[in-house]
Amino acid sequence: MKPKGKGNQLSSPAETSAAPVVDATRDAMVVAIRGTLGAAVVDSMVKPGDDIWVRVSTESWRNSIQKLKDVHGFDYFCFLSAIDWLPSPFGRGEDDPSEPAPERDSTIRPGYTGGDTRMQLLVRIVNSETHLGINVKADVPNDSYTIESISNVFAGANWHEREAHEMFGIGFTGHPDLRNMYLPTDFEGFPMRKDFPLLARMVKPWPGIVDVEPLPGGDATEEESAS
Amino acid sequence: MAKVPGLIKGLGITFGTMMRTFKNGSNTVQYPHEKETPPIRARGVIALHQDNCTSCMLCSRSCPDWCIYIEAHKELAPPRREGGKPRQVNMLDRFDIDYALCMYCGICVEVCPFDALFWSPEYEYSEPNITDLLHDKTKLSEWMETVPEAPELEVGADKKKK
Amino acid sequence: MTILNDPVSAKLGNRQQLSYIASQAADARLNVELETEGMTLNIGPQHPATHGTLRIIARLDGEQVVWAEPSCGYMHRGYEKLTEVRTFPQVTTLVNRIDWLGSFANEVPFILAAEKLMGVEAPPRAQWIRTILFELSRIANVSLFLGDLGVQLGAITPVFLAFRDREYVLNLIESATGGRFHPNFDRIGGLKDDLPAGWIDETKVVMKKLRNFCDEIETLLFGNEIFQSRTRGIGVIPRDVALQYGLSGANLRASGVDWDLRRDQDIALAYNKVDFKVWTHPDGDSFARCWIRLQETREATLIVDKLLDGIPSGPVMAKVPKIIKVPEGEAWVSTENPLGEMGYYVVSRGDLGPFRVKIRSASFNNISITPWLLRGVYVPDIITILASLYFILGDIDR
Amino acid sequence: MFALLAVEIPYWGQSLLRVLGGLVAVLLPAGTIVYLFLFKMMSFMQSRLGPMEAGPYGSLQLVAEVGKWLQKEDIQPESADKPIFKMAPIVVLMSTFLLVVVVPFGPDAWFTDFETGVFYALAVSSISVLGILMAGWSSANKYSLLGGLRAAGQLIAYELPMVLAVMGVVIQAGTMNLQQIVFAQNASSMFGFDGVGNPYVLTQFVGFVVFMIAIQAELTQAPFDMPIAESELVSGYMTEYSGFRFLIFFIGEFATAGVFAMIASTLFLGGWGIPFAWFGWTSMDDVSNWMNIAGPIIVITKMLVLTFLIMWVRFTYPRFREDQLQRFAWKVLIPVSLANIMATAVLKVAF
Repeated sequence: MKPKGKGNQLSSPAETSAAPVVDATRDAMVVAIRGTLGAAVVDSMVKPGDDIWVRVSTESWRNSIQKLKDVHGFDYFCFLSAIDWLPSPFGRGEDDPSEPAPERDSTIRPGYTGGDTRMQLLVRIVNSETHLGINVKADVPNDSYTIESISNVFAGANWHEREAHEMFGIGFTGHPDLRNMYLPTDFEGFPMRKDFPLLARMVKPWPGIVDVEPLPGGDATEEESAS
Repeated sequence: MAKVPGLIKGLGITFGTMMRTFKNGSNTVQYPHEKETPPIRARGVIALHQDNCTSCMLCSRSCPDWCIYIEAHKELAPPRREGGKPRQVNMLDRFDIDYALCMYCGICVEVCPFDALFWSPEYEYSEPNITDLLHDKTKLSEWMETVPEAPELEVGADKKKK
Repeated sequence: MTILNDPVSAKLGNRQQLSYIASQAADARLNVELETEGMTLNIGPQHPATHGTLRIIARLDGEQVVWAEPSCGYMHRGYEKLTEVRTFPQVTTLVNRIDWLGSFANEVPFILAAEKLMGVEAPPRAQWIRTILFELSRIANVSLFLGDLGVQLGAITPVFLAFRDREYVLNLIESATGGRFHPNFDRIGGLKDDLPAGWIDETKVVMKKLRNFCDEIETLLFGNEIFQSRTRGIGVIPRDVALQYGLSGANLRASGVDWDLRRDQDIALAYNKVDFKVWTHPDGDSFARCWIRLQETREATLIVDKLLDGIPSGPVMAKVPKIIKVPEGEAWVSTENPLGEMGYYVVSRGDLGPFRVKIRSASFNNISITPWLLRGVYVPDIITILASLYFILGDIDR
Repeated sequence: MFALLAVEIPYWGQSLLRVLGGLVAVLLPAGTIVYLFLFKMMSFMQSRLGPMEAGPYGSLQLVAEVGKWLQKEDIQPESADKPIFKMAPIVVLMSTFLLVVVVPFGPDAWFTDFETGVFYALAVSSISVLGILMAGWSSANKYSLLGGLRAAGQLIAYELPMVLAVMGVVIQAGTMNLQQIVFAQNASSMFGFDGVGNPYVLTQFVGFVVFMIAIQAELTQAPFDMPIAESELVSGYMTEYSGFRFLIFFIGEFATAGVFAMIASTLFLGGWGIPFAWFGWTSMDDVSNWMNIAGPIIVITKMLVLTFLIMWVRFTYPRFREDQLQRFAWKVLIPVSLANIMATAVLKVAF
């Protein structure tokens, strides 16, 4: 019942160096999924021996998941989450507070299977018979940050959507109960968005900013004392 | 009744354990009176070998918790060879590890390129006051005495590594 | 709930069917006007049965639960956010602390995901040692569960026996990795160090002790009629509900799903080098879940024994650059952790640190079934069910 | 009791001595049980040593604990029903003191010699239910309330099998006087063999087992500790108590265990007596005076044996669920003890 694919993650080192082989099972699955979902599939990608990524359109999100479950037997719900593709304006919080913040590239670059929006929803579902997993992505519109809930397809998605709601500020229409799960009820902001600063890295400067104090008026030749 | 055996067997287990404890002693250790020796690799406290430290800041920069604070300045030292130029050396002014923040991950010990940091299995340095957990370089150097030799490796290990 | 239509019940076994009917009855009770005024009982956040700080809000009618809802977040540490400000080697120290009883097992999937992105692979010896330590952390984790199970159900002795024998395993982990609870021993491309001399023989002795411990617990707890009457038929999870909620690990296998990620996926660990049995149980009740964990602990000791006999020699570290930059890409790796399927969805931007890490922890999914599962049970059964689902707060809240 | 002293003691003196004796009879067994079983036996069953620091082998640990509790603040919940809250532990402890009154410790060493001692003991033992219910209700805590209600249900359910189990003894001995029951056990013989007397544990074995199970439930010890149930109800009716009041509950728990074990040893193990045939005693008057000194020691030894059983079970078993407990009482224990009474009655008439 194992996925037949062979790839760079195999235990025999000889095969890792081989060029990417063709993954028949997964390719066939993608073709089948395209057949079922039709135009709903925006993009798809197969990493041989590794995984499948499918991006479906925002409107067909719930229906696609439902069809994947019903038609292709992806009946095991693994997780649901979101990705904020905006690069963090704060970096790793290692900037020197006494100097002006460095310029950072803030262009949004989506990952596998592309994407047009800042937020993307990601769900992983698995076929419990063949143990073949699939990552399904969907864009979350930039203006409303709202998408249809799949909690009536997979009951387990309920909590995951609540988590995504409070952490990313994504609304799920049709979700029975979008209360905060981790955060206090009156918490403001969405912590997992990239533009939400991580205070633990703001309250004190990075100890690594400090450098060895140079010799007063000394020459610039660097020489280590240890040999 | 079919009910009895499981219940009776359970009583046997507790009674057996009691008898074993009587005979062989307990599995616990009366801590302040007797102590267990931690394994050689145990990550108890970080010791600093000051002579090896070049204040390269690598440990401070790779610390995930930002708990190593280093300050240093450059100084001129007499040349190593006769007639050479005076060398510039980094003099360590401050080397603090805040054990209240430290997660004992050992990354600093690992990244240190000059073998200046070591793990010592010593563990008895709890303090009533949290600020006392900030160990400065003198205290960190004192731990050097407790650093053990690295253990022998298991059969089949690659011997090339030191 | 709409997820359960009546055809479901037809597929169930006898015992499951009874409990299914009970849950339906509880549903029906919700819909009629209750004659008596109920009581809302707050179990937690400070409560001995919540392994930390889980809070369960239960609406009671007498001692029967009408409606219950776990409320978590008392221990949310925001690891997904924290990983974004850390470099790849620094992340392992964090993820150690997710499931703090079986810490080593948390590192492995993350490191495997990073290795997958980098296209490196740990040398065989490192893979074997990883697998051994992985199983040891499973034993350390689940043996404590077996003891704790007793305490939850009112027997105080098992937990001390568990702590006694778990200590041997922790000593092993400590002497190999240096960290008792948080090993941080995995590196991208292999392991930090090789095993110390004499470790293999010591481990074999300890594994015998652990098997003995399993026998003891089996007699003391699982053979006890009171224990059986407390757990059998309590908290039945049918197969398809388990799948829908994404239960994993022993909870899933107790519902009759024969799925073990150790066996069922190609992964750079040495599981395919040994034969082992994946235990399943058809009942899906609390007893089945506990029983599976007991069997798995025993099986894990056997796996460790078999692996110890065949550790290949060689280096434990592949060639990786000193400063690790992970190429751009996305990877998902999950492993069969003590609590269930734990996976990391790592998005890298070619930087020193990950761009986004989604931590899929087993307990979060496992516990999300509780609102469905707790309806209609008695207050003591809440404890039984929670104990048998086996969660660790750090694993729920991350 | 005072014939032994061979001096005339005024009534107030006698009363004072009785009170002191009662205190000793309650607190000494309680302390012994806590140290011997709760501290040491439990620890040894769990491969550890238990308290070792206070006194030799931790023997003064209990003193230290009492000192700790006495120092603690007496916290009362704001919305508690204060008078009842304060009274509850005393009511619980009171039932223990009232119980010890009827236990005979020797031919003349008794506090009172009730004709209907058994009846009295069983009646008084249920007073503790009142105290527990009061504690559970007045604490203004949902866990306490649940615990108190569970306790009430449980103690009342187990009163019945206990009474029925004792009934067999009463029928066999033909008396309700505990002193007479002791005499009947030690002076009689079984099938002509008088080497061990006739302790009812042998002839009334079913009754003994039912009685032990019932007192296990009465004492709310595992597997019947649902009213306390640390892992479910935190500590049930005791949750809100701290300091001195908790101490009283604590003493009450173990003192009652001791007193119940004494009653059980009186009813089933021959109480203070050793088989009279060993010394050729045939009537109560023959019993020599030194039994007044040896008696209490014998009772306490027998009590320790029984508390060992109680505690052994406590440390081994998980707890029942409330409904299972009720089912067990009504469907198993009561029918069994009724059958036992029937058999006893038939045999009594037959022989």
